[in-house]
Amino acid sequence: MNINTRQTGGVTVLDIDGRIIGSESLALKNIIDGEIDSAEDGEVKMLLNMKHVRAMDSSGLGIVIAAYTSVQRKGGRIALLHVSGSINSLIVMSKLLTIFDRYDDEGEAIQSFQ
Amino acid sequence: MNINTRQTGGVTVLDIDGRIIGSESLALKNIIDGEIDSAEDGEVKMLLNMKHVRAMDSSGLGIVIAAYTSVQRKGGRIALLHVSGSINSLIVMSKLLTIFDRYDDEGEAIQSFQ
Amino acid sequence: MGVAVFGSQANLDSRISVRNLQVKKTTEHVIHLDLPSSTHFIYVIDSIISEIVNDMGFDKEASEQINLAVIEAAVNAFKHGNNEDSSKRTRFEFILGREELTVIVEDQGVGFNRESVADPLDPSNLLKSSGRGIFLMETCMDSVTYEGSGRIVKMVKSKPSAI
Amino acid sequence: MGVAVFGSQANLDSRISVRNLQVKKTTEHVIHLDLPSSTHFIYVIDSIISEIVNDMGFDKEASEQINLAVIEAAVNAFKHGNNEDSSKRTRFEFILGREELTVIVEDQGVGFNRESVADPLDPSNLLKSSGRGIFLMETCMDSVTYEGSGRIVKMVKSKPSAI
Ligand SMILES: Nc1ncnc2c1ncn2[C@@H]1O[C@H](COP(=O)(O)OP(=O)(O)O)[C@@H](O)[C@H]1O
Ligand SMILES: Nc1ncnc2c1ncn2[C@@H]1O[C@H](COP(=O)(O)OP(=O)(O)O)[C@@H](O)[C@H]1O
Repeated sequence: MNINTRQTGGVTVLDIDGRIIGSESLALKNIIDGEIDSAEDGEVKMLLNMKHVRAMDSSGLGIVIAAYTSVQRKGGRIALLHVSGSINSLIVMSKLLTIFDRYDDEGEAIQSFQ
Repeated sequence: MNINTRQTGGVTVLDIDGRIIGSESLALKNIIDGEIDSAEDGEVKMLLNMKHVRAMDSSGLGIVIAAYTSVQRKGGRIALLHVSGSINSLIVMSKLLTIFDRYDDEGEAIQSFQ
Repeated sequence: MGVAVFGSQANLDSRISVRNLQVKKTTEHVIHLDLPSSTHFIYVIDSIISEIVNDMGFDKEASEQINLAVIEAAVNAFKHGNNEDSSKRTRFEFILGREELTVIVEDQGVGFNRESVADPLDPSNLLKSSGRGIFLMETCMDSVTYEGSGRIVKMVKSKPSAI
Repeated sequence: MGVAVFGSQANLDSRISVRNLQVKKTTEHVIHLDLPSSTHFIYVIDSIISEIVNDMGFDKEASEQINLAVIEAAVNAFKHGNNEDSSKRTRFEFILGREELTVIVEDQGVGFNRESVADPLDPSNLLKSSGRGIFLMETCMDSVTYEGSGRIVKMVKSKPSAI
């Protein structure tokens, strides 16, 4: 898995490339935790770009959920961009459709944080 | 493996896509044999386009050699187009570099049959 | 679609019995794999199961479901069964039948009781970061059964053409 | 290139001994696979060995060489050892060492004598359509040895960094 981190309109965008599976997911967890820890209270604005995520398992989903709950606690917001077929199914099966804000357009997603 | 057969300037071009490996090679052998059998004596003109061949093993190479010797016997000519890294190595290791006519340009290859 | 080709119910029936005959004649192909118990080796499982479902002709959706279920079972065997102790082995058996794929995953742990695993869809568990693996396996496969006190899980998925 | 970084012979030596220590500490990871003996299943071998060499960090050229050698060994076991009888099994053992990859392929046949295999580079054999498999295995790997009267072939390739 490759993760590229960039700032757009005050939002931290993580472009994730590869599989969020097994031990590979740890890299994502570490980067998300680092971003949350270093942000001021109430200021976490994070967009996970899943466009190039080929597969995700329940531990990968667990990392996204843990990020969501940490951000809830600290104040701020996390959203998902370009959630594709099999990852969408995973979210649907897990009954988490209403939990995550999902976007298919990056501009719109960034706007939603303003 | 997918094989597309087309006629260009009187030459039968086989565009091979995939791996010429193990039992998959049989499809190539059948098509080559069919082409040779149905051609008039002295008239076999065949160009094997290897551009999209990802891998080849010794049985795949054996099929190409058998095609070469059948064509020699029947009269005509067989040439190779776009022989890439690992397949070139296979030909070099097997000391068959001087046996096969190889081209990197389709127009030039077709011309050579005229 | 097959019905149109065969035309009458009588013909359809004869097609079915021919197919059943073929099932009896064909040997199932079995592939064994065994690995050190480390989630590092999930890539081996991922690649072999992807190739097998492709070879068997499962469609994209079924392939993704099988892939997910097998990875979940492997991670459970590595983590919960064998405590990520890479000197312990995890065994995989892939049975490529004409009508269905069976995958058996066996670890060297002490097992567990499926009944005592909490329901991840219960509202109080919905935001937990773990506990969805078995539920996903059961959702993605046609059947999931445990043997050997929970050390062995057996999962079956039928080909759409066989349903 | 390593020499420039470490500067002096003394440092180079200490690096080597540290590395040897690490070798002793690290458990080799062993992956077992066993398959019905049909060249149809070459795709399984192809995919697993590709992923292993990628994981071990072999470069493109070495990866292609290992891939070719393992496929040749598999085809020989399936065809010559087990006569493509898919009820006979072919066993693969992949030993992922820190410094090298070892691949062992074992069939259930009667074996053969390596010495009696003709040289495919002999001018009289150059245009034969077969007989290059073992030669290619020996060219692509650092060592190829036969055991069990020829039923077992063991191939080793070192990582470039280890040479
Ligand atoms: N192979 C196994 N050996 C022992 N315990 C297991 C095994 N598989 C699952 N379990 C138990 O079942 C629980 C639920 O597993 P699962 O639904 O996959 O979620 P998770 O792995 O995220 O906890 C695990 O936490 C573990 O206690
Ligand atoms: N595993 C094996 N069991 C029995 N015979 C073998 C085995 N591997 C190789 N051989 C013998 O060695 C010969 C040369 O093998 P090889 O160099 O791979 O070329 P090819 O497979 O094209 O004949 C084979 O034809 C066969 O007689």
